[in-house]
Amino acid sequence: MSACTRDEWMTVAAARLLANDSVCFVGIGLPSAACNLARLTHAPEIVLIYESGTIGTRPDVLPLSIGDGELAETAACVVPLPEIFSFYLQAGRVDVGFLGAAQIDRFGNLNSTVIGPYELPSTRLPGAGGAPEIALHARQVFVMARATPRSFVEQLDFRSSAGYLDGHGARARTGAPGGGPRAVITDFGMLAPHPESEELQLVALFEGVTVDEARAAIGWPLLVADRLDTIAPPSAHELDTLRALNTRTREAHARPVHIPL
Amino acid sequence: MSACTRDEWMTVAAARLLANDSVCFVGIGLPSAACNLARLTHAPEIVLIYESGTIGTRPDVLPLSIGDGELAETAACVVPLPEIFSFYLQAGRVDVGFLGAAQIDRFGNLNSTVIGPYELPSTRLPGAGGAPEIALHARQVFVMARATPRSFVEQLDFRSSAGYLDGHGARARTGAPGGGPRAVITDFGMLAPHPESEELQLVALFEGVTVDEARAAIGWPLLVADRLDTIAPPSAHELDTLRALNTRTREAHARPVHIPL
Amino acid sequence: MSCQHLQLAEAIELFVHDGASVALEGFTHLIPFAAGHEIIRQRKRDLHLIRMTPDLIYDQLIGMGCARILTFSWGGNPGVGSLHRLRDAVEHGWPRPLEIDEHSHAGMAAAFTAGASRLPFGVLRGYIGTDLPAHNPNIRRVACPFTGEALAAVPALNPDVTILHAQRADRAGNVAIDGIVGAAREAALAAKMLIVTVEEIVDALPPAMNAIVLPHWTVGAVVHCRGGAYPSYAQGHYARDNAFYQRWDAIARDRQRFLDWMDHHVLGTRDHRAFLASLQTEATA
Amino acid sequence: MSCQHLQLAEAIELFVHDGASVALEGFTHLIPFAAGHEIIRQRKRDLHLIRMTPDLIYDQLIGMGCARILTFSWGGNPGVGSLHRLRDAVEHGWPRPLEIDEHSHAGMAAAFTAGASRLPFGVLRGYIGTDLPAHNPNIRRVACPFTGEALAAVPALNPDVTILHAQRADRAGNVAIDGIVGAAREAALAAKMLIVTVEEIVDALPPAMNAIVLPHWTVGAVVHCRGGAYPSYAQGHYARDNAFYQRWDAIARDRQRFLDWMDHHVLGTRDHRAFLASLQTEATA
Repeated sequence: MSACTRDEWMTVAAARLLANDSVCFVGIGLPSAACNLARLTHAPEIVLIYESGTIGTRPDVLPLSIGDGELAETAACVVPLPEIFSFYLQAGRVDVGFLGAAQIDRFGNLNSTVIGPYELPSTRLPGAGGAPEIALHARQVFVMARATPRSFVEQLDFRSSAGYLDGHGARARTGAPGGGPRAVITDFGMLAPHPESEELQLVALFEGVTVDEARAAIGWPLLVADRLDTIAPPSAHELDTLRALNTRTREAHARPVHIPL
Repeated sequence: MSACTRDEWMTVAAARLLANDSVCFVGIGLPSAACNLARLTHAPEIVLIYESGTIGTRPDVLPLSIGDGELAETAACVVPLPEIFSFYLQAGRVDVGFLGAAQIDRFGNLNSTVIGPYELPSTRLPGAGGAPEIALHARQVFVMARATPRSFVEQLDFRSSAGYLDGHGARARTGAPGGGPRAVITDFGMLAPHPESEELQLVALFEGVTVDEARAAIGWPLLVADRLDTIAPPSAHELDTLRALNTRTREAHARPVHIPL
Repeated sequence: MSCQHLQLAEAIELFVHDGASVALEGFTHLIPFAAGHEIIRQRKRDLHLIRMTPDLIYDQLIGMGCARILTFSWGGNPGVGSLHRLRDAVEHGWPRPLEIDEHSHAGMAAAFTAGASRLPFGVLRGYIGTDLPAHNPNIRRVACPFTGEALAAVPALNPDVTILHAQRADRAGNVAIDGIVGAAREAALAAKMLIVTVEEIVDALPPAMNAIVLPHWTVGAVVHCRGGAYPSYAQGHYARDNAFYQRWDAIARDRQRFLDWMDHHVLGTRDHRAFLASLQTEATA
Repeated sequence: MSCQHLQLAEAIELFVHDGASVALEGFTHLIPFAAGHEIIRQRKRDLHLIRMTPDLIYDQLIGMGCARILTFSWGGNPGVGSLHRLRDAVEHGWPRPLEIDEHSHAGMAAAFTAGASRLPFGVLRGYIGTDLPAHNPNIRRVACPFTGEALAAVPALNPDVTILHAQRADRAGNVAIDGIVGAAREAALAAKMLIVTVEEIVDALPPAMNAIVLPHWTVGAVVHCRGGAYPSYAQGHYARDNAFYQRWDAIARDRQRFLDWMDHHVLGTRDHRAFLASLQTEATA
């Protein structure tokens, strides 16, 4: 295996979490790469849903936007977006929802709305989009985020979507149907909620990464699980498949587009 | 013009009420014949919706059921039934709704549910189907019913759909969006609501029919409007078109169906 | 959930239990007659039958004593008249009393849509000025939290089992439906278990894009059953047998004639193919 | 309502008034850029802009000072990053303050669906555990009248004008859409006035059956406008210009560069054809 980037390792680590019979609600970026990598390796039958309304899509190249034509052309079907959110997500038909965020706290709550006060933010972020209800309804949520103390924070500026709220069963007491953030895949390894407190703790490290490196990247005092696993580097097959996918994607998106004059 | 039946005359009288730019919610039987006759004569652009989800349908022969394949094949589009009731009917997009009923009272309220008490009826009728909301939302409702004192009654056994309730603005006070039963086409002529009391009164008679014949057919003391119109018999063109439609329909439905063995 | 390919008898045996709520949907088009007959053959009891337009197949299920409750909005023989077995059950409790949960089409459509969305209730501007709410505790009011307007509310319908008939499925169990769908899609997605009988099973469905497809992972079982909607129809495969609907009026009018007919054509036949053959024989006799 | 065939400038002039609520929908696909540019050329003001995913065209409308309020659920440059003009309006009130009515996708989808159904509110199981309801009085609770469960409610969205781009219309004004639709159909049917720009006008639409069609009598005006979604895309006609979306990041980052660009390419061009030509010239320069 050649040396891989941390993004590649994160993508591979996330892909490995996906089962062949999973129904995944996919976001753009690393989650989309992870889901399609899973589909192209160990999970050929995985069902990918993008919120644009494309169900069971099998893109040959990664989409740049959530609504690329490639997603529609390779989908089992394309339905209006309100049906995606009511008949599929809210109906409890999604096994895995992928989310990212600008900020995440120790209970897996996410902020993608504002930095600073809501009414007069220092940074207005794009907003929650599909996240609040993905976080609510997916059987499990996987968060993918590169870790820095500015993004893994003690206190969110705004809670855009719910993780475990204040932990200790607070989420379940709201009646939230889904299981919440079961895994946070970062660029050093993985966090997962403690079974009782529901605080995110370190459960796995990329091979060769130290606990100290992980702690330095997290803005709260990071706890380490009783059992700490090691995440093996990408296999040659995983890495070849991912890189071929990324190469196809770059080539496809580099093709000049004809202005429709 | 050759002699016509009362059913034919009713159909023609109803068809004449329909404008070329109307959107009609059509029921099976006489309303379906009337709407398609209008389309084949003076209203070629009339939009016909059947509750099965067929929009802008232009059947060559009359459907026997509300969901005949002919309706789908000749439709501008076919949508799921919930959309017909929410995005079209409830949204106020229907100009004319056609209804029939087992019983109608002097305020145009309709019963298609039971004869006798609801819990132990002497006759269980098919039920309201689409009628309660057609009656509520269509800009105007046309009722087509052959009149007898058993069907045009002093007191309904059950109110399946609302006409003018107790009259004198009672319907409008409920917030019902549509205009209610603007015309009741019977086999002797037409009733319409009095502008203030909203009681159905005789407004037009088929040519040659007497007020006494009308009164005998109605189970309440029928009032006669200040202005009483005459409904001319079907023209040769109307009758030829209707009969050709009915002939095509009979022939089509008489074709033996192959059991799909 | 993963989709299984089963024989019809297996699917009914596995998934339709006595006392279950069962929706056989399809609006005039694609009514799953074969599946209904199999339910009768297996003598299921105490079913809560759900269907916007109880058709001949529900008349048969009711007349054979399979049903305890009926949720519906229009119970007639389309284009012909009454469903005599339904009437007999309501008017005379024969062969057993039938509880009624009666709605309008718009109300049932809202209830199925709420069910497919896993919301506890559906909202409509409906039932105003009608006597239905007074006789059905499942029709209530809800106030708009913005305008204060009172609207009608109905509880979501989530059948234990929904059964549809469709034109085709692929080997993975993706189901494609063409033509009139009624509330079939909503009833399918509202169900805890979905069984679909299909005219044909193909290697690959026709290009879909915006067509109506039930993804394989929403489908519990697919059953290959040619002619499974007859005497209803399957767009592109065979036409509705209107003459049968007319003949049914006389058959169902009389209890004994009904029982004899069911005995001969349904209980006396092994499967849907044999049922169709028995009608064929009768037609050519 | 009867559908008119108009030029784009006429349609905007006739139907988009200062202060109106306007939804330009299309989800990544079929975004009506040409119509948005025409609104900018006509210097409309105080608009209530509505859109699930404010895209570059809303960044431009906001940066040019056309908007007073924005109803939205995700305001970014898809696959690239921020909408800098939207940020500048929210963070610094430039060129004017922008009021925000912020939802989740599911909330806006429910609001458009309620609007299309002419219900006053939409219901969803949503927003639980988020700070959005605390900052938006348009997110309330409603209790299920059967189970007592508290659910989220949002007021219906009924834009004064919805503008879509689609592949084709026929001469009567029936509009056919292929591919990803997002909430375009619901936004269209929720509108008081619907304008659709199309790639082509044909004598007869392709066979529809269960395809997505907006019937002509739901359409107020049809405008023939080739390339009207560029730099978004029209499935079957042209691809999304991802490079333009990436270039936009640098253009929109700087107020003056943004103004210069708008001046040159939008205000300085007569119509969409001229806009496209100005980009073409730049590309080949």
